[in-house]
Amino acid sequence: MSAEHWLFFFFAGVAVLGALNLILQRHPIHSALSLILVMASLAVLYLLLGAEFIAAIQIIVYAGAIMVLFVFVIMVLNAGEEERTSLSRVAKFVGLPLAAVFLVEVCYVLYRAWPSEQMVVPERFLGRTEDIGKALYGEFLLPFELTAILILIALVGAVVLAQKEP
Amino acid sequence: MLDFLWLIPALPLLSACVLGVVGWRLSKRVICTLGVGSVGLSFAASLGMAWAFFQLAPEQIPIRSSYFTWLAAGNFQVEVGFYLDQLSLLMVLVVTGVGWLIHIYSIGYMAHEGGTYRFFAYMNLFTFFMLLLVLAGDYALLFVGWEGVGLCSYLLIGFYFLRDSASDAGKKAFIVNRLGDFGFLLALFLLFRTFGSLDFDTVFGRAAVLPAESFSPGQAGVLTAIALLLLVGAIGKSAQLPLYVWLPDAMEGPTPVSALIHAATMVTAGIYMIARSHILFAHAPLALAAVATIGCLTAFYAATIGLVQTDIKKVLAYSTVSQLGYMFLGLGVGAFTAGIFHLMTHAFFKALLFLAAGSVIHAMNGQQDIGKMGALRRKIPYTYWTFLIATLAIVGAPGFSGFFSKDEILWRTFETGNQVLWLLALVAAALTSFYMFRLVFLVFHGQARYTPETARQIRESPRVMTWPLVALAVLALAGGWVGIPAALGGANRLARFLEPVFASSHALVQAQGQTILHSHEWELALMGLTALLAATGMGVAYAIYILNPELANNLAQTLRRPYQVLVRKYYVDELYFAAVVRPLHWLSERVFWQAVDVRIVDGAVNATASRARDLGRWARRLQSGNARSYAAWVVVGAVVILSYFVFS
Amino acid sequence: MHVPLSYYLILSAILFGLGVLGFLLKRSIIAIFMSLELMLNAVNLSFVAFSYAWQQISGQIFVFFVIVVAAAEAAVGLAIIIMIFRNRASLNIERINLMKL
Amino acid sequence: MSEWIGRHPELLVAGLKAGVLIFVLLTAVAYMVWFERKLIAHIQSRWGPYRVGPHGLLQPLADGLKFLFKEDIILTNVTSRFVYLFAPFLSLALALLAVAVIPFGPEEFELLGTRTGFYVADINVGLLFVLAVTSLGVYGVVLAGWSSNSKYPLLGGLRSAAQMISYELALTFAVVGVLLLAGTLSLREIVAGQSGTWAGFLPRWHVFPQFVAFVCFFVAGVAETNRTPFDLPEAESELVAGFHTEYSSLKFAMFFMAEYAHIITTSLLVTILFFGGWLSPFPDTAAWNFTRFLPSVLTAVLALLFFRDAFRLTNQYHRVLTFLICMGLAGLAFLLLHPTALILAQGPFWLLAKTGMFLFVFVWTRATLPRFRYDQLMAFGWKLLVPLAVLNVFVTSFVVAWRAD
Repeated sequence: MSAEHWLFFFFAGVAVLGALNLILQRHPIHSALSLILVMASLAVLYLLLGAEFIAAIQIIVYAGAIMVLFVFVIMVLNAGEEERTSLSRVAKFVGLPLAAVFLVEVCYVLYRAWPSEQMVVPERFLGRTEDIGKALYGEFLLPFELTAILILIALVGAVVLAQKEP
Repeated sequence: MLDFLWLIPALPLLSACVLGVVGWRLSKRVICTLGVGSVGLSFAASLGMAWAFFQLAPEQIPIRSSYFTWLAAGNFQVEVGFYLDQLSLLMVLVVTGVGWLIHIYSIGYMAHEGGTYRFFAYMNLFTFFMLLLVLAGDYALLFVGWEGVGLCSYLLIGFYFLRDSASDAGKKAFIVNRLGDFGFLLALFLLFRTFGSLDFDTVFGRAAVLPAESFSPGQAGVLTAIALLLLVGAIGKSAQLPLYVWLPDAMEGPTPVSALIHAATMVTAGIYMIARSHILFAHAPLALAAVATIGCLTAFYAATIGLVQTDIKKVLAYSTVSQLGYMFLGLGVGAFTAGIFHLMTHAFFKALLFLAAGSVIHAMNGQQDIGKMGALRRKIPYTYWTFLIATLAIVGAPGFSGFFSKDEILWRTFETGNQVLWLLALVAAALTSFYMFRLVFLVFHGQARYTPETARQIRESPRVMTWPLVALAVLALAGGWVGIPAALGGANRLARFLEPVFASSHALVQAQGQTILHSHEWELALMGLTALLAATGMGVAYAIYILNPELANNLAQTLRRPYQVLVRKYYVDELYFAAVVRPLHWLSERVFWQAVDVRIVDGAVNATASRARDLGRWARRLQSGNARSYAAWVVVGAVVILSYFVFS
Repeated sequence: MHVPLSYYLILSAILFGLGVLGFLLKRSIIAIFMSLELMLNAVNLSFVAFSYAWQQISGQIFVFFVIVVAAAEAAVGLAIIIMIFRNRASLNIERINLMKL
Repeated sequence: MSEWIGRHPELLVAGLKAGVLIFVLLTAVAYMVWFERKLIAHIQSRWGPYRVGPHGLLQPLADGLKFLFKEDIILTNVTSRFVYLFAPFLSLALALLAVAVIPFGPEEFELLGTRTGFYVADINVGLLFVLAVTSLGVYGVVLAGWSSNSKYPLLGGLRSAAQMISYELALTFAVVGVLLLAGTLSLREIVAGQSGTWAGFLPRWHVFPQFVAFVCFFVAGVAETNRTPFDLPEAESELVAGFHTEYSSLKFAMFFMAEYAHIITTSLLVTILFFGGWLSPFPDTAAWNFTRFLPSVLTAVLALLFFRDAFRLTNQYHRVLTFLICMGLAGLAFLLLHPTALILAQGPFWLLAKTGMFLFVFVWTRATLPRFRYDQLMAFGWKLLVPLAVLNVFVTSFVVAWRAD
């Protein structure tokens, strides 16, 4: 067991536990916190995978902005514990088993497609910031601009939606 | 010059489109100018064509001008192309010329009617289709014109569509024509199947080389079948027995319409078509005989009905039917030239008759019952004299146009040894003169049978109406002089003009028919006989309707039964109603509607609908509106797709 | 001794499955929205893993785009949620099964 | 375990450095409070704390003890007990975490057989790391305010959430300007990039070309730390104590320390980004060589001051204490004359000196400026700072592009 194994298994476990907690917790805030936990541990895994910029972005944007919005909304709406209604039998009796099946299938496919010979060597960093910057402003320039426009639209949309009716 | 052949039909079509689309916002003056001017121009164009045509050397005729390919399906090819030979040239001249006069007349006649733009749009459209019909270079295009004139006739018969009788008559004409067109279509199919084309040249070229088929129905071949089917079409269009019933009712339309369509041009389309396919008929003696027989019977039959009709236009309608019968007779005995000759003259005098009658009706403001007329001679002199000339022409008074054409038909009938037909036609001629003069006397002579205040309103029609009458009168008088037979020292120019077209068939028919006593003396004698009979008919009419008018009623009393039969037109309409219409009604209502439509068709549709509704009722549960359920369905789909990829 | 790549992928699969479970199980719209984000994150992880596997930057670019789009989505989605709460006074998705108010 | 650590000495070193740093930082935080109180007192022509120890130098210890012994009130009707307890830890942890990547000096030295330098972690996206951690900083405040289940904290939390997110934008945009010049995200390289001088005397610090960015960054930093004039989340006159109204004793202390740690971090960042970090303001030439002795000289001067106090003060304990401090400082001054120490001390000395200057500015503003109104705050952030920063980014990028070719 090398340090990487420790790190991977520790943060993978944290991520999975956080995700489970997200589902099990009945209060939105707790779910949000556990999701933030998942994101943080994912950021560490990104670092292990050599994607330091993505890791930073993950924290700054996801944990630092998006989730703050979530928490903010939860606070504004003062959302309490969710009530345990079960009006959708389909979700319970069809969805859940099939979701499990789905999970198994995906794992099977992935394991078949990626035998455990392929190792992750932390020294091979490729997600250096300048590489990503070059790619973004070179090859992916158009999508980048488009996402900018998308953001603008979303901004306007959010403002229009959330403003109080005059 | 002849390159602009297309101009002739194009002009009326153009003005028809203009009038039809924007006519409602044009002033009456513009409408009339457009409607009449277009036909006039196309008449001028056809005159120019004729002039150019006469310059041509015989081997350049006929002229074929193909414009574009209309249909191309496999080896079935239809060229939109025109075919100008002597026959079609004659038809074009008649159609445009007479049509033009009638258009002019219509200006006055329709002056006080509404919807002038509709009227002229239809009339121009009709002219276009008629010209298309006579200029067509193959059967397909001819059929287009054929159907087009049928459509226009329907539209114009039902011109006063607020009158039920008018619209019914329009429908009747349309439906009865369908029966004939059905035969025509079958003929076309058969033609294509036999000759692989509908083009005149191809068809006639291939038909000419075939041997003439035998007379006996047993061995009659495909040509006979084709000819007979064509005959069915002609019967429908030209109102022969047994499909003549629509024509009398067609008199519901405005009188110029009756003159143009139901006297001069459209109803002669059948004759033209038979004449056009003379080669086929010449090769099918049986069909030819059928043509002759039907024509003769129709001539006689319609004449008898004409005897007792009291509606001025109905009388003329029946006389039209009977005259068409004469033309059929002429064609049937192989005297195609004679048939066409009579077609031409008939176009002149019958159009004149109708127009004059129209002018009478116009003067009597709408009154059509000859029983309520009389002594109009002084009041409307133009009308009277023109009507008289036309009458003389139709009864075949010597020197008048009808005389030559009718006598040629009769003579050729006799000559080709169809004595029975000849006799029948002769009697019909006598009857014709009787009912025509009955008409003249009842309308213009004797004492007035209308109230004085009506009398005061009676006026001669305006010039725009009377001048066409005069022009047509001249034609009715002199139109026949182009065909003065050799027997009278004439040089039958028309016959020689048309000879190139019909030469082959004439020869063929001559070869078949045994010609007895072929001499001018006999011809002259027969002419005298017909003239004598015509005079007799006139005399009888004079005796009955002028000398002692009550005699008519006494006759009607004494011969009540046959009189009734004639008045009721042999109960043919009733017969058709009982034999055709009623069963059809029953079939449609009980079987097709209540059984087939309601049970099967609607049943199937409703069943589909209700199955769909049940399905929807079941599938509605998916759309519970519960997002979690939707998510579950999404998962289901994902699992299915993924499993497909995993296990395949 | 390094960590096999497939571990990362399977981890992302597990996270994705958990996200699906959350989507199916949670009642509060916000929680469902969060499970959605969880799925996105799982996908991101696999993206990064693949981009590592093939030593190609584009995978991380995609993650970048996913994050950006997720931000936009969160903005609009939360605005919608606020609207819903205003009109329904409830965040329970099962109480919001009518498409009209 | 132990032999595993033996195989990985770098972990031990990192742990060691982290411990030292945290100790230093917490001490600094404690004495930051003392500094603030003293300074404000003098600005308001008061004495400030002077009872506990000479010049009240022991006041921080007293405060710490006081916090420890205060009753630790744990509310029972909190919205979420876990969050309520978790929030203060979070904010303090994050505040301390940000310092981990701050380099204090250029030199490297051997420690337990591993080469290392004046930093806990030198990651080449250090700046991003700092930004990430600060962006997480908002959670502590928000969660605390929300979980207290009370009006004022909730309002405070909402306010601070909005405020921090808004000003984080300006902060980041201001940093972008520097990034364009430095072309790297590693703090060490950013500092190294500022070495040298313009025209022989003016140091190549980013503050000169990036003055606008510096202003934006500093103002936004002040706002990020919820200090006056941006201290609406804890506006005493409106919200009692804002988001930490319902916290007492040690948990309150955590928020308190977190805030001051934030202040220090921000000052450090400003120094590193705009003021050349550990670089000496004097040109690196023989003529200015004597400036290398400034650390020890200043320490000696300080020692002399304390020496004088040792006689002026009346309280016996204070005299003794002051004398001891004077001795210690004098020893330090002599130690700094040792060649190695001389070299090693340069970086930290200058860095801390500049940072101290900014700490002074922090306190100064608090002592002078009034508080914003909420709408003014938002308008200022969105309508002035952000556009200014963006404009700066535009101009800078144009200039950089123009200089590139």
